Amino acid sequence: MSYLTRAPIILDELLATVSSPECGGTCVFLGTVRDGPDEHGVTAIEYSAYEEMVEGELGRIVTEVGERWSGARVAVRHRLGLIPVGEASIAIVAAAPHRAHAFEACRYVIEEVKRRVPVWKKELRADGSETWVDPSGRPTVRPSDLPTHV
Amino acid sequence: MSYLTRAPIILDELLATVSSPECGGTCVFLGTVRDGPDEHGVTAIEYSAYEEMVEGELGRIVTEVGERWSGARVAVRHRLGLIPVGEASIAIVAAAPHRAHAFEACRYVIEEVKRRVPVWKKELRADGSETWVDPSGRPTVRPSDLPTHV
Amino acid sequence: MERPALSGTIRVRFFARYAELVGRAEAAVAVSLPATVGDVVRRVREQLPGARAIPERPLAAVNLHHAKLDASVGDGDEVALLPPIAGG
Amino acid sequence: MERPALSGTIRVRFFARYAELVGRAEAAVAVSLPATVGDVVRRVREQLPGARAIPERPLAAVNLHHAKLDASVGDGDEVALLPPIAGG
Repeated sequence: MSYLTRAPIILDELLATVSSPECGGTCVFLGTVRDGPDEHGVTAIEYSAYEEMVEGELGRIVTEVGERWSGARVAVRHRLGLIPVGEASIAIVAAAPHRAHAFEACRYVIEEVKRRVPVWKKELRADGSETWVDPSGRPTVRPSDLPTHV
Repeated sequence: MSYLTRAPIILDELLATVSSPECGGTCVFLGTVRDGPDEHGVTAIEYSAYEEMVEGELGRIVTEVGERWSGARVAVRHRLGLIPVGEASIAIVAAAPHRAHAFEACRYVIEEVKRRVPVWKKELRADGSETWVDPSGRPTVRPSDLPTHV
Repeated sequence: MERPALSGTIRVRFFARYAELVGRAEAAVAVSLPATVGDVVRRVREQLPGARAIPERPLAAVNLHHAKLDASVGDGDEVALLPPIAGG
Repeated sequence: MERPALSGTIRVRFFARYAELVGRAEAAVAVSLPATVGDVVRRVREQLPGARAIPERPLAAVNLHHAKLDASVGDGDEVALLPPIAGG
């Protein structure tokens, strides 16, 4: 199944894919399109991606979760296209026998997504202006931090 | 609104209560009834509570979240009664402008629930046996760790 | 001159396994004042059948707040004896 | 005796703001081999209109994996130039 979708993300579908009688704790992260004080009238965000690489990179991240937290089960969905304020652009679901692992695995996935997964967003404003988001000021990826192409 | 319910928890209702255009990150914790290797054939758990104190204690925890993480919004629902394996006994939803705060606030609530909120569970097994769960071996609450009655 | 000893009535509530041990969900217990939560626990363990199986130092609450055993209680207070918490 | 210089064709892909700057989503670029990602970036910036606005050291991927600028590339490889990542 693809990690990408252009339709609204249905959280219950993701929850169903990770649920298991052995997992007592499930942690979910939802990233939603924001119109906060830093966003100045954003009405929607247009998400685009290097889609083939997103699939590969998210697959690697999911594999890493399985290696680091034995018994953890994780599902991820990233939405692309035009997403209105308030709707989710990403949902991550991590279930584990114990809650600490569920939190850690879920947090790991979103941090790695922000660091490694090639998705871009353009903010659209009510006044018709558009801005590519460059998360400068926040820690951004550097090639030297990433696994080297062999 | 009460923090307690005897009906299945509907996550979308909780998400709706915390959603806000200023909150870009939402973290959810779901605790579900487990039948793992340590549980030996549990079919359901009967949850009971000191209900008036649960309401007060959860209200205090929600207030503490607002004091510690400015701008965070949190919703909690604990289910009581007979809950079958796989269904949620608790749902916590924490939304915040930035994701680190959403994770921290959500984790804070579940840890405080485990420490302070007077709820008990009796495991029911396929063979008809019943056991009150005593989370010994895990850190349990001691009166000296808790706020003193004035 | 000695003042006459005051006494008070405490509403004691039992939950989960403790309610099963004493076979009831609540009791009214008379104590001499001043009194502490610990005094109430001692009276409960002496007076109520089955209550010996409750620990000498259980988790307790007074009027819906967690309380230590040396917390004072007065007439009309509600003292709850709480088995190990297992919520979530 | 010198061996004849080998050359290879690299498929270069552009995304988001970089695709807007060069006005296209991909290009075929010829390089002398051996070559690195950095060599490909230099050829792109020299040859394609608008590509000067791409940084000299952009984030890059080779065949769907993140790669440093000194990673080697060969004939038929896909090199992607990635603006600052902003997913999630």
